[in-house]
Amino acid sequence: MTIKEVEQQIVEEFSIFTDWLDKYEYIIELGKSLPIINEKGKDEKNLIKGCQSRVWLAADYVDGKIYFTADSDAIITKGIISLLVRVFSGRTPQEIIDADLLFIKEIGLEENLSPTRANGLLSMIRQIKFYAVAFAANKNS
Amino acid sequence: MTIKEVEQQIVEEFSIFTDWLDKYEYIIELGKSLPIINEKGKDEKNLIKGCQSRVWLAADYVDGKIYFTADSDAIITKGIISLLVRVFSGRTPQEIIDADLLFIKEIGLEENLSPTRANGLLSMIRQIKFYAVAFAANKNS
Amino acid sequence: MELYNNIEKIREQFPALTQRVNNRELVYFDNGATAQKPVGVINLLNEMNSGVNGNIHRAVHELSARSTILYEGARDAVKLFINAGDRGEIIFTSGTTASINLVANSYTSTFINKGDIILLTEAEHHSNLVPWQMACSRSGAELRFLPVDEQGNWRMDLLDELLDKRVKLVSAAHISNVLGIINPVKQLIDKAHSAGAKVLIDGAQGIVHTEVDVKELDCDFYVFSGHKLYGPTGTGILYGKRNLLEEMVPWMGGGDMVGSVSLEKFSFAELPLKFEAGTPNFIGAAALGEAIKFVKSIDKGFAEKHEKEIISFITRELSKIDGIRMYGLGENKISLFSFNIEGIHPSDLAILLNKMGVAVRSGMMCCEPLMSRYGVTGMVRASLAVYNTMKEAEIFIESIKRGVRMLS
Amino acid sequence: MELYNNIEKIREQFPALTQRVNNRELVYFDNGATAQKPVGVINLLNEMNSGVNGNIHRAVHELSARSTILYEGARDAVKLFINAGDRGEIIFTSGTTASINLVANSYTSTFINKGDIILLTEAEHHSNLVPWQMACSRSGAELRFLPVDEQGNWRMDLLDELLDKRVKLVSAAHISNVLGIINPVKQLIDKAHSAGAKVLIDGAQGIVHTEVDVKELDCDFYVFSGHKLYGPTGTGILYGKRNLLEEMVPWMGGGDMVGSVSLEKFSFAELPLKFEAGTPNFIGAAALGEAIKFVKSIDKGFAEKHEKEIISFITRELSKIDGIRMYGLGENKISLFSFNIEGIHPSDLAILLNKMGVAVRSGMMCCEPLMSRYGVTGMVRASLAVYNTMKEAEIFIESIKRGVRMLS
Ligand SMILES: Cc1ncc(COP(=O)(O)O)c(C=O)c1O
Ligand SMILES: Cc1ncc(COP(=O)(O)O)c(C=O)c1O
Repeated sequence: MTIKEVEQQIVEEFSIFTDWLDKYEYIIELGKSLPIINEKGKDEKNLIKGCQSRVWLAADYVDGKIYFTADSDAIITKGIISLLVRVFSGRTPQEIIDADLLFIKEIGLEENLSPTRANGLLSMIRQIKFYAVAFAANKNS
Repeated sequence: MTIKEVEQQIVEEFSIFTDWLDKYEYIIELGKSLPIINEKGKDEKNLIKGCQSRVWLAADYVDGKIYFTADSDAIITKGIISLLVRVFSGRTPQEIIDADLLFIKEIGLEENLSPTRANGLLSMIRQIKFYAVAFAANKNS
Repeated sequence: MELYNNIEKIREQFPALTQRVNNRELVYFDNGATAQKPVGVINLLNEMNSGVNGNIHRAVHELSARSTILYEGARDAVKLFINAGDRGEIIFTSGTTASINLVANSYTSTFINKGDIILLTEAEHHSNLVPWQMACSRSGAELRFLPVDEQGNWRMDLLDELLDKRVKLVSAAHISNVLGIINPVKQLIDKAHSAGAKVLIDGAQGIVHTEVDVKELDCDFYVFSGHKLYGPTGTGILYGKRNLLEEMVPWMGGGDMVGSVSLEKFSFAELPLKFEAGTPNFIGAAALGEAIKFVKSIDKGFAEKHEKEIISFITRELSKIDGIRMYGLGENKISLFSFNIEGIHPSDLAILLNKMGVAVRSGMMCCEPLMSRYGVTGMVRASLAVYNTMKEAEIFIESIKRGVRMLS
Repeated sequence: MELYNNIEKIREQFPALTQRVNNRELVYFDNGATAQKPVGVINLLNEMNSGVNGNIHRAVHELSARSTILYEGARDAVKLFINAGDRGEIIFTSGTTASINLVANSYTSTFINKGDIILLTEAEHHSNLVPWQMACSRSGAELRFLPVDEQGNWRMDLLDELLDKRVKLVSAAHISNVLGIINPVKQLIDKAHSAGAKVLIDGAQGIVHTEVDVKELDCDFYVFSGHKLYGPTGTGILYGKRNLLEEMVPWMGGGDMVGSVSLEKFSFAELPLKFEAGTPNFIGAAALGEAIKFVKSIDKGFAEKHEKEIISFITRELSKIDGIRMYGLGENKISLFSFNIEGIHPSDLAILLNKMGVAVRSGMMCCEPLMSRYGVTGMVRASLAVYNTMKEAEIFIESIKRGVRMLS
């Protein structure tokens, strides 16, 4: 599946929720699921600090694809992270560079990405894109 | 005449002017009249500095009365000063301390005393009152 | 003047309070961060922005005169409001942070030397901590801290010991923005003065929730922001005792703060202009006068009773919640509540509350050292203002319960 | 977007311009001091003051998010407006004076040492002089001045000589608020850079009357105020090159400018927040974005032609007046006219003009050294904005003639 297709899939999953309550309950469920990063990935160098919640993001580059694992101490943040990892992990750098992430808005979670949400999510997406650019440059050099 | 009476006299003089033009022309005439301070009174120590125009004020205390002489480099300021000197000069400290100066408003020149009019007039009145307080204190001690 | 003693009449003056957020009626409980503004403030801002607008002090035209009168009138209003000695003691700044930085530069450069100590408390806002850290690194002075106990109260028992001869300046919040306790500042000031130290009181919260009389307090400096006192953003006050302000060298240079200027040197203007370099936020400052008018229009007895009722309701209801830990407990509380609930991240709860129309603050609240003191990385804070109602308090409690259910 | 190329359409946006003053239609010619504000600015201020109001950056609730988006959006607007490299280079301050003081402290503390020279011109506003005098008395650096000639033009012939190796920083006005000449800043910047000096451009007037491209200018700092650019009081901008801002130590400490904080020390936040301590004037800053929208909505060709016509009319008519002495003459003039008339005190003339509804500035205009240079204690200044008309220019000229008659 392409990034667009996974995004579309997520949008469909969310389309069954008629109000924010159900939506956030689902996000919270996602956040409660198994950790998406192993303990040694949760070190300082992978930490993205927001004012409010912390986010850890690790990236492995294997056979031209980037594999992300991530975590957060806040459960809603973690739930959203799990969606991002689902979309981005196992992609080539170029796919990631080209992605627009409109699905976050479509499923009605954009408020979590506003610049005031000092939850590290926005920085995390920036970091994901940064990894992609770095690995792409690396490959070309 | 008491201070109040002189003020009343000035208010009457101004009552013949129906618009600002005549009033200011009169003030300008007053400003153009003979100097109301002699040259040696115009030294640094008598200078009251405004942003815009400068005012000199000298005070002599003779037989329980204060005699003011004053000048300004701006003619409208000088015209208004001449009214103030007419009201205040030759008065006892107590008379000056008690004066309220409402006549300036009554004759419609209060705009020249607004705190923004950095013409030294407001500082001059403060200085006149200060002299009165100082001479009064001196007398009592 | 008739005083307001009816919450509906007070609320009517705040257009912000009638808005809906996320399809709910807004419950605005983030007043400690910034307050909403009454129509008196909004209207004056509007009027001035629409034309009663000329740069102050220096021109002889009408608009300049009118702006100046409003600006200087607001200064008089502030002077009366906090009972300062004269208008030269009231300096307009851009906010609490700017006021503190002014003192932390201007006062320390003359009066604080290497080896001197500046005493703060463990509970200060970053704005009353970082400027002093910077001042110390410039001057070679050192910081010392008065601790708070588990409840959040100042350890007054340690004060005598901490206030030794080396302490030259004390700077402390009247009310902490996290703990919400009205601190015993009068006692602090008296003891500090006995020990020969000057005192700055950070009144960012204190000015909103207590009646401040700087003469009675006898503090050397008192600072606050307009935007937390129902006034405009970008306004603030530094009150300082005249004799200290007279001796201090200005922090900023520029237009309006000078006496005379040559290419080589300049002399200062008289107080208060000496500390007001450049075109000030004269429209904002003028409207701060309106904010003070609003505050004075409230029946103090009514406001106090109203606040007490809400405090006791919220305290009681919050303490029923399983696993809750509240910070800042005591008799002298304002309607500000910081807490954590076991197993729940503050930002998760704040996000859900927002979805329910309830605006609260979560995170470190610019008090990272205090967070460390309590071993947490954040808290949830609800901070109320004079216009908040018991009904809103009930919605707040219900919303928390619902949020906790969702997150557990 | 359709651009405005019609003066009436432009004026319609300014409620201030329709007022009467002293029973006359207002002719507002004191724009160099502060400008009137268009409805876009007034409305956004109103909207935010009425409810789109939550403290920025730190809370997760809706009002905070909306305020933050407006605040950060205005930063983007400023970045585009002056063509900065990235948004981290745009620092919100409270005004030009604050921006200059920031650099005069933060830059000099790291980069200017005893024996270094800071080069200014003879024609600087006090706000671009006094902060450097203060910086010199702290650092032991010295000031040096580029003179202006009788006409008010920079003595560029002396520049090479003045720009020796000791000069580390140059600070000069893009356009003097007294002379109204668009200075050859590009040339100055290039020469200063060749000589190894950094350059700050005081754009308080320049931003209003020229199109500023900081990349093309290649200046190291560019500063201006919101209130002269049709925006709110209490707002200002410091543009700085990223590499310099990165190396500079912040001037003010407080909330929002920190990375992390302990009782002992703190780390800085990333640019631009590093230089924005405390709650900024976020409502004002957001509305500055609207002011820029207004400026961009004007057809540049139209504005230029309109300004040229008025300049040539006023110049011609003024020079016919007996005993007039005009300051600041040359090709590259903006619509700003400073002058004296023999035997007439500037404040007398300004008072009479005010009575006739014409608002001008008189006095030293915060440029005392330049007054001394010309041997005067004051001038009269008429400074126009994009909304002023030829008709107003005619009234202005007639009013001067009448005032002169009265005073002669
Ligand atoms: C050239 C120049 N520089 C600096 C300033 C100071 O600007 P502000 O008072 O807005 O800080 C002004 C405004 O008077 C100016 O015209
Ligand atoms: C106790 C305290 N001090 C200082 C500040 C800083 O105020 P401002 O951000 O308005 O400068 C605040 C506001 O958050 C505060 O609550």
